[in-house]
Amino acid sequence: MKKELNVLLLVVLMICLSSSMVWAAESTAESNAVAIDTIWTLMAAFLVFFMQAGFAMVESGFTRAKNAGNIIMKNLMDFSLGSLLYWACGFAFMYGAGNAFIGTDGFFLVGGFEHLGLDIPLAAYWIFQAVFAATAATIVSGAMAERTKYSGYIAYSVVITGVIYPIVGHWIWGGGWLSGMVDFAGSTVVHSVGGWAALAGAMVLGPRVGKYNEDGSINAMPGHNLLMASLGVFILWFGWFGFNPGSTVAGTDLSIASIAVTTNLSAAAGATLAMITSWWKYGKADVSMTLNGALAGLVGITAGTAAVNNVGAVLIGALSGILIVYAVEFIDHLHVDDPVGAVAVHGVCGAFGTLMVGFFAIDGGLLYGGGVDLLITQAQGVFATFIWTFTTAYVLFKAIDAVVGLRVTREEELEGLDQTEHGSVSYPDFVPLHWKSVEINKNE
Amino acid sequence: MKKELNVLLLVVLMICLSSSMVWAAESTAESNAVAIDTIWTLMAAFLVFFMQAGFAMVESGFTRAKNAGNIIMKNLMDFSLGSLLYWACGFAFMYGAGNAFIGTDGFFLVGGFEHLGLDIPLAAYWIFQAVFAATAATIVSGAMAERTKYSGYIAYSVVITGVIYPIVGHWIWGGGWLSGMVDFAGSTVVHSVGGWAALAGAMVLGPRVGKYNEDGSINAMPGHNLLMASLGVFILWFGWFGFNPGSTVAGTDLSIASIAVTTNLSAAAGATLAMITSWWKYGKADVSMTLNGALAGLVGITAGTAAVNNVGAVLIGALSGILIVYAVEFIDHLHVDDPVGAVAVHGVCGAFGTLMVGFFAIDGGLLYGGGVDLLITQAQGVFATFIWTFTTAYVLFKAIDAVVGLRVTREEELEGLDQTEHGSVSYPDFVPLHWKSVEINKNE
Amino acid sequence: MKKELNVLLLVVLMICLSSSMVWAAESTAESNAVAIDTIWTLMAAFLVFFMQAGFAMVESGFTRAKNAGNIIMKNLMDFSLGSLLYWACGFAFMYGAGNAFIGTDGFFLVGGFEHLGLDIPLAAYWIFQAVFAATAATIVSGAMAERTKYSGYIAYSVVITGVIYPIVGHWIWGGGWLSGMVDFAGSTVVHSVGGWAALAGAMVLGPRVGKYNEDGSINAMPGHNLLMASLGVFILWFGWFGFNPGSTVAGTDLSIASIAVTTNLSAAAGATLAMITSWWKYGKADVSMTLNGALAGLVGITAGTAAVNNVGAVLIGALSGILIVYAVEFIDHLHVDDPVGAVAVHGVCGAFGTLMVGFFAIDGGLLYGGGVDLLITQAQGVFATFIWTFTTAYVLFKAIDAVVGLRVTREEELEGLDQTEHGSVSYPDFVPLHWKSVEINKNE
Amino acid sequence: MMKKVECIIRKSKLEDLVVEVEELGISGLNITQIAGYGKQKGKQEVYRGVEYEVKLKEKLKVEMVVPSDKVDELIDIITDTSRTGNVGDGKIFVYSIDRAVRIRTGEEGEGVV
Amino acid sequence: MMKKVECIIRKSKLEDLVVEVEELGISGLNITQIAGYGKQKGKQEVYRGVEYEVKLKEKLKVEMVVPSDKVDELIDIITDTSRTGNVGDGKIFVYSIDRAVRIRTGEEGEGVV
Amino acid sequence: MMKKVECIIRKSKLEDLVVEVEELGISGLNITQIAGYGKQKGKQEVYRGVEYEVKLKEKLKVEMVVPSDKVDELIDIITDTSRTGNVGDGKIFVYSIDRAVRIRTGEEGEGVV
Ligand SMILES: Nc1ncnc2c1ncn2[C@@H]1O[C@H](COP(=O)(O)OP(=O)(O)O)[C@@H](O)[C@H]1O
Ligand SMILES: Nc1ncnc2c1ncn2[C@@H]1O[C@H](COP(=O)(O)OP(=O)(O)O)[C@@H](O)[C@H]1O
Ligand SMILES: Nc1ncnc2c1ncn2[C@@H]1O[C@H](COP(=O)(O)OP(=O)(O)O)[C@@H](O)[C@H]1O
Repeated sequence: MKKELNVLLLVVLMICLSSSMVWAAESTAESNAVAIDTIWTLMAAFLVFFMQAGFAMVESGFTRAKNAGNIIMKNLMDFSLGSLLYWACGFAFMYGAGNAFIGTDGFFLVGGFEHLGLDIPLAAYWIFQAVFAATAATIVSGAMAERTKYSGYIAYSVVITGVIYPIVGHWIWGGGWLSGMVDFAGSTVVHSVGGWAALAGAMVLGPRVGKYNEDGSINAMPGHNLLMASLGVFILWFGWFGFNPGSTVAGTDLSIASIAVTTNLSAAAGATLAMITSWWKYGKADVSMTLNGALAGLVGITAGTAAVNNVGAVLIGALSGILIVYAVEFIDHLHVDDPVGAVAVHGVCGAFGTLMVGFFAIDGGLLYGGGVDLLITQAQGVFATFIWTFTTAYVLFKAIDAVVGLRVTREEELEGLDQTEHGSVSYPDFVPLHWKSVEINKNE
Repeated sequence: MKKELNVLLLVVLMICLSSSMVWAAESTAESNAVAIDTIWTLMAAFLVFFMQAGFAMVESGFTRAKNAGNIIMKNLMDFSLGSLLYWACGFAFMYGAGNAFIGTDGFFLVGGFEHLGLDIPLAAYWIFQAVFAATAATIVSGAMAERTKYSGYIAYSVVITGVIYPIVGHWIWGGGWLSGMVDFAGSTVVHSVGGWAALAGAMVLGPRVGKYNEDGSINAMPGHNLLMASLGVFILWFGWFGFNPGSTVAGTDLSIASIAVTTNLSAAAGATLAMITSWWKYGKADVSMTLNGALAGLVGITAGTAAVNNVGAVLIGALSGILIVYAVEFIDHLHVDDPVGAVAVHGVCGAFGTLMVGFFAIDGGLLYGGGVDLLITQAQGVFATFIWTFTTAYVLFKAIDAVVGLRVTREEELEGLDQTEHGSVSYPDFVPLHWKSVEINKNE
Repeated sequence: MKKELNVLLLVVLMICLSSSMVWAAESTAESNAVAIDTIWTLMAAFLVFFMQAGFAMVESGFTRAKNAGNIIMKNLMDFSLGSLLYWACGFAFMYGAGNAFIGTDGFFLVGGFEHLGLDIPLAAYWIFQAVFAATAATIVSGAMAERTKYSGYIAYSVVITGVIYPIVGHWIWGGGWLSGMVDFAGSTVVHSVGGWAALAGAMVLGPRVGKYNEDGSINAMPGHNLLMASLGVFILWFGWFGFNPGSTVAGTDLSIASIAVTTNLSAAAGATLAMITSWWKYGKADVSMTLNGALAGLVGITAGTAAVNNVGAVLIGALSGILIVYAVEFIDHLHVDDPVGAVAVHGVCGAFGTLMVGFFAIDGGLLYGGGVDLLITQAQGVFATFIWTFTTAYVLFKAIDAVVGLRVTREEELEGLDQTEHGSVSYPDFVPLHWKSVEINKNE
Repeated sequence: MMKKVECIIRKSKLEDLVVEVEELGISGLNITQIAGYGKQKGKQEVYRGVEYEVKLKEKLKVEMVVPSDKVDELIDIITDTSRTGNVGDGKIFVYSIDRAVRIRTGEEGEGVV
Repeated sequence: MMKKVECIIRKSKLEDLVVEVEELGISGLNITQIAGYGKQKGKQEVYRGVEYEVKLKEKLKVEMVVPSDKVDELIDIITDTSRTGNVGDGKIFVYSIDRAVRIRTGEEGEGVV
Repeated sequence: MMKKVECIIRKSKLEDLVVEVEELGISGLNITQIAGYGKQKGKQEVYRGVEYEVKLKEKLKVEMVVPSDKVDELIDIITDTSRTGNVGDGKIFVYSIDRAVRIRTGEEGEGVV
């Protein structure tokens, strides 16, 4: 009864409202193909949404107990404000009709998107893109953890999802001036943008109190819950099966299967090689590096997941897994304090993975006789994205710092942001103390 | 080999057993459409199942460490006993042929369900409905947390999934006397039923020891793990993408895309506005209120998710997000002790969202020139559901209290239900003490 | 632009590369059916992948805080190394053309797999099989928790996914000599293999320090985080909806719906009966046993999920739920120290469930007048799998013990593997101490 | 002269104790979580079919430094508020203190507490 | 003769204190997490709309057993490093010790610390 | 007269100690988790490529109030059961107690412990 009524009501609604939608009362091969593409895109979007939980767990697991609630709030707002902003203007900037630099039409999803040539409903395409936008924003949260003023962070989050990310997206995916590069699911568009914004944020903020000593030596600040961090990594890996294979936005495109496989192999190789590298370098197989290694493999393959074969995927993953260990150390030695390794994972491995497409793409890759053209295109895109994102984010963070303030006070930081920014603690029944992380070796 | 054999074997089985199933050896557009609808319904059901994990995490995260195991047990049994009961009789009461009040045929799924006019297998429809039924039951667990006798709770759980919920379901979704109202995915059928039963339960039980002082002032009892609570909220949001879009029980119905979008926008607006409201009221952006805000947005949009447009969804979510802050406080000031805010989130926002359809429905809503008819129908349904659920649940809890006892002793409550009801503690390696929640200000 | 370019590029790629793939520019009923089967198989594979997170949470939740990071590493490597190994040789041994004992063709997925008669892309089939292989490996991790040398474990993990599991898989699913038995989704192939290897591992390793007293009495070593364990169980249950219904590798096979229902009913019955049994035996409803009971029901139904009806499923689940309580105790009384109950859940209930198909199969089951033929075939498969797995695993563990060493020293074990094997602790902000698990009653 | 009065009490008795103690005019104290071992019989618990006795009980140690003349009164208050009459109620120990200093001001002596 | 110097300090002061104390030649100490209750006003916190005052503050108790002649100096160091001037800085208490033994060697007396 | 014997021991030594102590007829004790800092070299640990030394070691503080005449014997038992011979074994400190009260009964003196 009710269902039928609703369906009827909806049919009417759909016909009135939807512009870009194929609809048929009677099932045909065409209508079925559209339905298949739609449910595929939606399921993939749901999986990518779930990555928000993964990010929240990884970031809070890799930081201290006294800031867990603050991480939650930042991630939740990245997605909540991000969804609203991406609806209001982000999607228009990215996919609206416009010029080679920016889209200028389609705010609030009102306007024509025929040029996208979608078979699936615009709503399905939008939600898939919206969860991507929120991912880029969330990446930054980890690098700025444990010392950022909540209000300042909110200001940043609004701008990246509403403006910075959509513009890069327009360049590469929205028909802009970098459309020639191969960045299938966003090693550059999503991850590098997040990673470079994270770099700018961590630089403007400065390191956490007690992270670097006067003599330049580094103190470790172990994350408070590796089990949660590992759960986060599993959730992210799970979500990546929406991120990469879903980027076909078509379930009838059977390459989704091989994309799933290259994604998985690269992640597996990334985790394995990061584990081995840390074992070799530090004498023990490091848990948090191995977790980062899996993410490195995932980020690395994201650009070329549909363009490389299995061997290429394993190699890209393996190299990303090795790279991440050195990149995390390198950034730390620059005294850029990135508690969760976001710059290394998303920025460095994202750029690396995008470049690797120039080598490993079956069609056009250097190693497959395709010459250096693709490689140059890729490098150009990587470079342009870096310049754009780092510059705008840096300016943005400086501006926020000047206006509302970007960093909490030293006392607030020592007390913990949960208490000072949100008025509550995340684990009131337990007594968190950083015995393991108390550094008694300064000045000695 | 084995697969083929199995498939063959299954074909035979299917032909013998299934009554309501379309089957074709050769693929046709029709058979494909049925397959698409089936996999959509199943994937949605799996997502909704996963919400059980979300509820368990939210509820235990928002309560104290000494009762975490008890919450797990209640949620696990809500779903396990619920599945068995809904198979035995719940589904028959809800969707079986019968009268305007109750279904009377189809116990143990034996009997005719042709009147449902399903194209998908009955089994697919059943499992989708079963996970909904369990959701209604689980909502109550949170409101009754930290003081309910386990055996008493089990008794309640059996009755709500087996009888109370199916009857409301029959009225609104099963062809009963409230079929006219628009409650697409169950703001009323599922959430309000859970919320009002929770209200009855919390009232009959009385508040936790130490919650309210003699002078009427209120003590805070902070939840023991906000990180787990936030994970729970992310899982619930993820699961809601099965809950709402899945309620088409058809993947070929392309409105699933716009439903996913309204669901997401409302949740985003709910979280954002609850965050802002708490910031404004308490001076700090409250973590647990913001988490509740996301849920409020989700519950609020559930009735109208297929009937409103994006602007409507954002408004419903935003209003729900504001409402939740006041509703939680209001219920607390009534001295109804609801540790997780279940009554406010599911009861109040469920009812509110259902009413809002009367305003925001594109077709029939007051704001779109549809007059007050729909609004009145909605109000009628909200009211009838409240009366029925609150009354039956209240009587039920009183009866349980008289027969097996509903509440543990004061000593058991202080010791924690994990210890006294289940003989083990959830975190033996840590030493939970409620320093933060110890209230030393009584009588001073 | 970019998407279209990619799609074009991919079409070309697909045509060149894929052997077993149906591809069509124009949608037809056949091409749609293939797409439906592909997305179903992939989504199911993703769900099964997510079970890795479930295993990690269950196993670490049921063990002590000082070993949580080690569990994470083992599970992550089971999947990462497992994926690579299964790509290199496991899949070839299992599904490659060969003899009744082992496949001998198709290493690195290179070679002909036409004999599988797949309609979906080989890549989709491979990833579904790969996540199964990793599951078998991961099961063992729990039984060997808290005392195994990391390097020794890695050595084992490589061999089981690369050789031991694929060979059993070949026998039963790959066209080998046990093809006649009904093991739809792997009660025997996956779970018993994992369970019996776990048994061999736990036996070779010996019990944890302090587990059994000189007088033969047993000490309890409670798991450190029941909330995480319960989350793990919910994730596993969720993943099982990919495991069982996904094993059709066809979304157009509508039996997926009834498979989902039998899976769910059995799990529900398993949890319920384990809860009741523990209540009856110990006077209180035991949390960890109930969690194990849900898993027991899931493992038990896996063989017969497509062959039994709902009543059969409920009975198999209920019996598995009762059995698990006794099996856990029995194994403990043999002084085989299995911290998480992996042998009981996966080994015993896997074998039990496989045998039950001989009774409950609608087609061929003893109780449905099918005689004892099927039962005998099932028993034969159960027995052969036990002999093969237990023997090879036992020899393997002994060999590893001799070469690299299988067990850490007593001091390392007391200190915790996180510290000694990985150089970090999982909860540095909290102070884990085993007050509850300190046993002061020895010698008294 | 000052004394440290240290008492081991049940967790559930803390709130009452603090309220009463404050009325006596003792404005500060310290609480430590401890595991106590005593005559109190551990509860027989069951974990996965294995019975075990938990002999260590979670208790609280409350320390109060007070002028000597308040000790008697304080002991009365503690025994009054913390007694249930069952084994496991806890103990009170009194120690002598040589010096007491308030860090904030550097002042010493009875004024400190 | 030896004394036990016990001080209650803010969590954030631990590192400085340990570094200074070591320079004095005191090579060992013990740290315990405690909940302190004192004049320090609890922060007004809000949880889900309910205001509540957290009267118990997390503090650290640091215990050092030292030869009597070092006590004065040690007290100076503690007050110096741990003072912020705000209520809640904490206290120092000094106790007499009868005996001290090093478990590793069994030796007794001042050499132990 | 009664004494408090307080010992700092390694976590792994607790069980043995309690068993032995009980044989001596001492029926109660308290255990506190502490972070010890001493001569014991911290293990060099590595977290994400950063080497760091953990100077604070998790130790247990065990407190037993006993009649004076049992102190010597008790010290022997502690050193016996808790010695490994490596740096970090811990210390024993003995204090005088002025009074001891059993909360349950209100009784005072040696019968209390
Ligand atoms: N000799 C002792 N020294 C220090 N603490 C003790 C001693 N005896 C008992 N306690 C503490 O007092 C608590 C209660 O003691 P117990 O003997 O169980 O009961 P009661 O105090 O009622 O006689 C113990 O849990 C322990 O913390
Ligand atoms: N009488 C006391 N006995 C034991 N500890 C005390 C006493 N008074 C205060 N303390 C401890 O000292 C801490 C600081 O005391 P407080 O009165 O808040 O500030 P201040 O020391 O600056 O005067 C308290 O949190 C408590 O731990
Ligand atoms: N002066 C001291 N005062 C209080 N506790 C001490 C002192 N010196 C050492 N300790 C405690 O004893 C423990 C062991 O001391 P350490 O010097 O490392 O080895 P050892 O006791 O074998 O000489 C330390 O971790 C600390 O807890």
